[in-house]
Amino acid sequence: MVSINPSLILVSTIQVIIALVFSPLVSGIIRKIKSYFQSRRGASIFQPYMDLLKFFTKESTISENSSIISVFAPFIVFASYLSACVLFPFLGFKNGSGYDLITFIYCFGVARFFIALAGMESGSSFGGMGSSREMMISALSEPVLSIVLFALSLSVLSYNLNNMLSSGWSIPGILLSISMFIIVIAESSRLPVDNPDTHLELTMVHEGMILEYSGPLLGIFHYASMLKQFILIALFVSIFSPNIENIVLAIFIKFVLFLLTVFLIAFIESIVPKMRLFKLPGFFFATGILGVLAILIYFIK
Amino acid sequence: MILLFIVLIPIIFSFFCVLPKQTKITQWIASCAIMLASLLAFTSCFYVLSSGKILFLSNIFAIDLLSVPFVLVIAIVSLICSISSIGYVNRDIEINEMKKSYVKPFYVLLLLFVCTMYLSVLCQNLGLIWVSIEATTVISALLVGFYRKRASLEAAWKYIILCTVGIAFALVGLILIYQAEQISLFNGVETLNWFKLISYGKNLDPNLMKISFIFIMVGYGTKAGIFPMHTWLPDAHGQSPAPISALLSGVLLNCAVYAILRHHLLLSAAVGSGFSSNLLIGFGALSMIFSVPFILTQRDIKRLFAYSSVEHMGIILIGFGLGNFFGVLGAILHMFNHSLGKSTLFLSTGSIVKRYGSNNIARLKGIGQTKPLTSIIFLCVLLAIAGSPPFGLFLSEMYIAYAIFQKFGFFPGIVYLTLIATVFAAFMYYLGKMYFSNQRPDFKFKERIGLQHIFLSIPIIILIITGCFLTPSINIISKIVEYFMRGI
Amino acid sequence: MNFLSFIFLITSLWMLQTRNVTKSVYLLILQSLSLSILMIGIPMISLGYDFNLFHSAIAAILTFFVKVVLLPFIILRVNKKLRSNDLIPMNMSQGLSLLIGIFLIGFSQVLNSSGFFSTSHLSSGYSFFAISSILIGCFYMLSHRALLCQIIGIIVMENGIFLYSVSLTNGMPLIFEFGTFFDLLVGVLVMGIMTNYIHGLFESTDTENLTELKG
Amino acid sequence: MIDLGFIFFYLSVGFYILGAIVPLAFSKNKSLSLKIGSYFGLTASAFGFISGIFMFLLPNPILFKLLVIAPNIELQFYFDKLCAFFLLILSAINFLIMIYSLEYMKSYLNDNIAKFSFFYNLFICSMSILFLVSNSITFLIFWELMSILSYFLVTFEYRHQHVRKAGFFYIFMTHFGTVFIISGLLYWGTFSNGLNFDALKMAAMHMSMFSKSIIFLCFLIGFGTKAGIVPLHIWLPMAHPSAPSNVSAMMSSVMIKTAIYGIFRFVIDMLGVGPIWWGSIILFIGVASSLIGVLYALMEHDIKKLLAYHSVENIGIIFMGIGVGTIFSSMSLYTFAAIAYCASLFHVLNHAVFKSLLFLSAGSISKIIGTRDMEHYGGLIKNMPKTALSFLIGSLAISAIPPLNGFASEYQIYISMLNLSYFSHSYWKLFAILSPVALILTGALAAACFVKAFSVSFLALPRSSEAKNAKEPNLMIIAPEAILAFSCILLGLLASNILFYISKILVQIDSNFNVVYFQTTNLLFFIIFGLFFCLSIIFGKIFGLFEIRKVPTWGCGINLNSKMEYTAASFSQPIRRTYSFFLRPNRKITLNPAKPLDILFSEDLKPPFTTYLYSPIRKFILNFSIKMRFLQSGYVHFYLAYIFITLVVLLLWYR
Repeated sequence: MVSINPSLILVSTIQVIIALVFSPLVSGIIRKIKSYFQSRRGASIFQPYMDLLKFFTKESTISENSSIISVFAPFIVFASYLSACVLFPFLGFKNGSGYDLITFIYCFGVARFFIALAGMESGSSFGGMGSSREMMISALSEPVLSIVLFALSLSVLSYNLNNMLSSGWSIPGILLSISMFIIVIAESSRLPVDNPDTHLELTMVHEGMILEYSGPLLGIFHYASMLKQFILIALFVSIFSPNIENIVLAIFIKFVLFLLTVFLIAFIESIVPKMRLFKLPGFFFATGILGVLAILIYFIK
Repeated sequence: MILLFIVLIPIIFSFFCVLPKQTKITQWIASCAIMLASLLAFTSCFYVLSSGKILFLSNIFAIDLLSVPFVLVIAIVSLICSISSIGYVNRDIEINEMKKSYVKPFYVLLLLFVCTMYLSVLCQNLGLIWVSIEATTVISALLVGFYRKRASLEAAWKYIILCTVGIAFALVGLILIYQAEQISLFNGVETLNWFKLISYGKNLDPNLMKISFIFIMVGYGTKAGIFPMHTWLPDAHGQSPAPISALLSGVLLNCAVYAILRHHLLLSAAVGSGFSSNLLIGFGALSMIFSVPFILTQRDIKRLFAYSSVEHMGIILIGFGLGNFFGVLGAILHMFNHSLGKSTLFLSTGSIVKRYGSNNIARLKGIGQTKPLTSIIFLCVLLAIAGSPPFGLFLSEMYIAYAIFQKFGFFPGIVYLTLIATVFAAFMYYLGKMYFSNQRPDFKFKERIGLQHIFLSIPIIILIITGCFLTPSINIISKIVEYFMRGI
Repeated sequence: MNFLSFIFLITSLWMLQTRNVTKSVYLLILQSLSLSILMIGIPMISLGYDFNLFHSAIAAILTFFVKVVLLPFIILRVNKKLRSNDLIPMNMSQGLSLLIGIFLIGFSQVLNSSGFFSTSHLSSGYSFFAISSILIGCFYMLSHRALLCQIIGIIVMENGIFLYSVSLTNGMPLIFEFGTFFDLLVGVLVMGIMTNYIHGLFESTDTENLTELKG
Repeated sequence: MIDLGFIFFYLSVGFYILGAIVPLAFSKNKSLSLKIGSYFGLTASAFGFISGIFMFLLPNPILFKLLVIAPNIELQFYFDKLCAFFLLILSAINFLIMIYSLEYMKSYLNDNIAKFSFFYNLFICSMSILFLVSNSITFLIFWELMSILSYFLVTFEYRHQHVRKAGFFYIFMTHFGTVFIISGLLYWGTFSNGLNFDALKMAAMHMSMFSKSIIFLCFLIGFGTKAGIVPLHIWLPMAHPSAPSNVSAMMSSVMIKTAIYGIFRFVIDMLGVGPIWWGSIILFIGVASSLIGVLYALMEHDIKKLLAYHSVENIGIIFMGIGVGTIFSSMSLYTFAAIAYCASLFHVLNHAVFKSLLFLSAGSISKIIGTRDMEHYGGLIKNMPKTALSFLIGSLAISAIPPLNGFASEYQIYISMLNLSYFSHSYWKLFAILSPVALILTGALAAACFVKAFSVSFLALPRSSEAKNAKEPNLMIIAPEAILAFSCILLGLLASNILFYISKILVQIDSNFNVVYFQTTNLLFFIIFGLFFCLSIIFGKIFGLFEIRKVPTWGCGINLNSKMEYTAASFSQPIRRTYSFFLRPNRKITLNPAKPLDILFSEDLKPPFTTYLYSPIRKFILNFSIKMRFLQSGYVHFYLAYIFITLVVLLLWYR
């Protein structure tokens, strides 16, 4: 059980607000950087806010084949990402006891379950395809993510995310950081695993599932995926940032690292083509092997 | 005197059987005779059990605690068989398998057969045991070939030839025992009397006794259906009329085992139990192992059960050979349970097979629909024989397994259990084929409840009791076991 | 006595190469006759003063009646009824069977004279003949395929066993002997009846036909 | 209180027996006999439940000697919290299933209902006694009875060939498992005086580790067969679908747990602490079973087979917990061991709840549609919303979605495994850290599987006319499902309290197994998630997000029909291809040159255990047996020679 203390609630609220406010901005920055690499001027970094606003002013439509699950799925997905936000102290608050690694991982599981159900609702092949591929990719990426996180937890002998902050700052941590970075890319539906920009049936995964949505419900989905991306990058940064006593300096370094990661994601997305779906298992396997290697280096000497 | 009457009554009544003209009366006379004999047998067993003494009649007959279970088995099984044979014979006459004039000889032979079997477990003289067991062969051979079809005659021929040759070897064994007796005991009045022999056990020449036991083992082993002398058994069991198969498998094999046991005890007295129990265990294990392949690939249902008899005889021999408390306990229980179960199984199979006109398992489809009542009995007994609770065979098999674990450790025990399980699996496979399958479309009728159903359900009840509620008879059984153990 | 036991052996050996039932039966009669004389003779020689004439004589007379008179009579009758005068089918050639018979005699000599047998009261002067007769009887059943031959083989075996019993123990208990003779008699009777039935159904007395039941 | 527990237990046994026998008397009137059987069963399980509660509340275990059946075989009952726990699960689940059967079995009125009641009630009865007896042979008697009675239940629809085959496989496998259990118990018995459990427990203290290990391996194989661990699981996906759904629910949710009971009773309670490799083997088997089970489940489109494979998976998860606990107790870290054991016991309970829920709803659906093939379902959520909701909750629970009970127990297993990796040394660390990873993978695949199962059967367009016209079943069927679904949620939220009670069981087994505090996050997650969910819903209500227009799905310009939907097979195709190195899919594309549009595509899996393990053994044994038949060649000469040769060989041997 978590001890309900006011400061914890305060920190959680702040975390949620930060995530809610800044996650579209991260998306915007990535797009901006990408357009820079594509030699375009691109939209403003605040364009995602505009997009969301646009979505929320429109009418909601969903497929006529769908049921109540389609209606609730966006909210569930959104709520579960927000829960993940609370369960993970990316601001570096060190007193909470409920910051649990496994629950954190399973928050994504909840969202994934319902988004896949929503994808199957429409009855068209696109949705089904999206769901099917999403579940396959999750079955690949989740173990790899867990290898990384468990390895880190092993290094600090605790599965409390609180204790795992900055735990990746070591030599095997570099290996872990690579695989973690790949997972961040994969989980936030980016190239080379998924392409967030196209609606081409051969490539789409995440977009396929929400193809039949429009208006506010679609907006929620988009918002949720930006939220997820934000959380994952924040997770990555806070784990692999150095442990510094000075809070101001620490937040500053984290901020810089955050921007760096965002830049890296955009950079990689600009130079990497979409990978074939059935190349992914090998890709993730290699990533997982990196994690296992890291564990070996850590503990078997 | 009572012992004499057990033997005499069937003989006397067999004369009465010839007299009446109607077959029905013959049948009832025979049944009454067997019932009377069984009653007498029960009372004598009861006397022996309650007093714990040995019931003698001059130098010839005796019942001691060892023969009690065998006598009981003969009494119960012969009773069931005689009563249910009425139905079989009538049906055989109906479908022209048996001529009406053959009924009288059938019952005369049946009575004589039962009589010789009683004789073989009641005699205290080893020579007379031999004589009566040989007599069972001669009489039952006629019964085995009673249908006078090609196959049944072939079976009967093999049966009589093989058993006579086998028994002849037992005779050699007896000669050697007599020789040993002659050499060591010069009071030479009593000859081949078991009780006398065992009391002078220590003086007997060990070498002679051992060789004699080899001959005895091969000789009576032939009769008991022990591998590799069992070859007559599937033929004879498969071809004889159902009541006769039941008697053969349920009782006759036990009589031979009884003879082996007497010699086993004698040998234990003379040279210690090691030699003979090794032989018993060895032959038991061989029978168990080599009956399994035949069970797995069997197509004829009666032969299947015959091979299962081989297997069970192996189990019983192993149990007796182990010689520790649980082994002997298990073997005695198993002998009793197996006789009841197997004879009922043969009887119920007989009536099913008659309906279908084929022994082939593949043809016996949907017996549950064709003969619902009989097939329930069949099902129960099949499960019992396969060794599943709540029937008695499960307990006795467990006891023997426990004894094996105690004596030989882990590996032989698990092999034993695996063999039993393989047979169980095979039985369930055949059960699935026969019971859980669709009825042939041309077979549409239901059967009414009859006398034979009631009689056939009695052994099932007894088996359930021996499987779940031996409580009242624990003392009796342990008395018998201790009696046997004292001999070893 | 040695001469008689020699006849005993020779007859059984001779039987191995006969392919005629009647001839075998006559040989059997000869063998049984020698047995019945041996049954008195052997105890008389070996027991000396303890010799119980009554006991031995009864056994010998029984042997004579059953084995010389009754059993051959039954077999011959059955044979007559079957009217099968043709040669007995055999599993091997006559010469080979005779050869194996001689080998068996040698084997029984080995058995009889080996240390194990001689130290354990298992042999006497005649046990060699007895053992070889048992073996030959058994082999006779293996080599000759006719039904009647199997009966004859059993009787030869029994003869051997009886000789063995006489040679070792100078005769078994009377009640036992009665029993065995009775059994043998009834047994052969039953076998004869069955031979009749089988011949009626199969129209042949070759055991080759009796191989339907297998597996 | 003691007496009450006993009295209720006897009452329940009595009612089960009545429920078995009385319907036979009314076998002519089928609906009456169904009612009688079910009501007796209902009453019996209610009594069983009450007696279970009484037993659970007892402070100390009680041994109650009833009678001596035969030498060394005593019918005696040992009441402790472990038995009570399993008895409670059995009775509660059976209570609900009996309500369900009252309605469900009406579709079997052409068959012999009285027979069903007979076998079913006796089956439950033998199981409930099984949990209490404390003598090896009596245990084996009831164990075998349970197997055989359930065999008759599995073959209830014996008119189908595949049912008979399944029944045979079931009885075959379970019997061979029993061989090992018997060997273990009897071999153990040779070290003690008597076969009672207390004697065995005493004997275990001074046995050598070697014989203990033999016994342990026996139990592992024996109980593993019943539980359905890989590679002994092959009977499970055959037998469960063949039985009527109430039976398969019972078998899957409770019967295979008797094996878990056996392991807890014999290995953990009585055999005591062993070397580390015991636990490692269990853990490894658990990992393998869960992964392989879930992979095969994903490939299935027969809904009951799918659920059966999930039983394999969940048994694997339970084994993981037991394995970790056993390793911990070998390392003398009893508190951690207790956490792991509690987790697996809790998972036993949870699996019983959600698996019976899933089987019951799958059963009612497949009865309505008339097939177990999911490819014929579709769109059922519109006509059967209640069934759909309960199935959804069941799927969420089995996929370990957080606030539900499946997550609660898996969470404990996760933290035990993580703790194990913290405490183990060198190479074991890698093994220990990879097992939670495997569990994560299992969870992801299970989620994929249930997304498939739920969406293919309940969402989108109906794929058959039966699915289109499906109607919600009546209350008798819905009510048990609803109760089970509700308890899925409740068990998840009350996880810490329930774990606390379960830890009492372990304290009773060994006072070292003392857990002060269980960390659970279900309630926390529920609060946070619920808060956000409610907030977002309120937000949505305020901004009018629920004013939704429904429009036709875009089908690339073609009118969408059910043939264009994603099927179960196509849903799992990417995963099938990903794991093709293990699953060995066999794809076949048949082109018809005459009709270019007539393309037949088929894909099936080569079952590796059957192909490479069981078939060769079977073939070998049968071939050997056929070769052996030459011994019985029919020639009387040969037979004579056998006798002769035996004699000669024996004489030579004697020399």
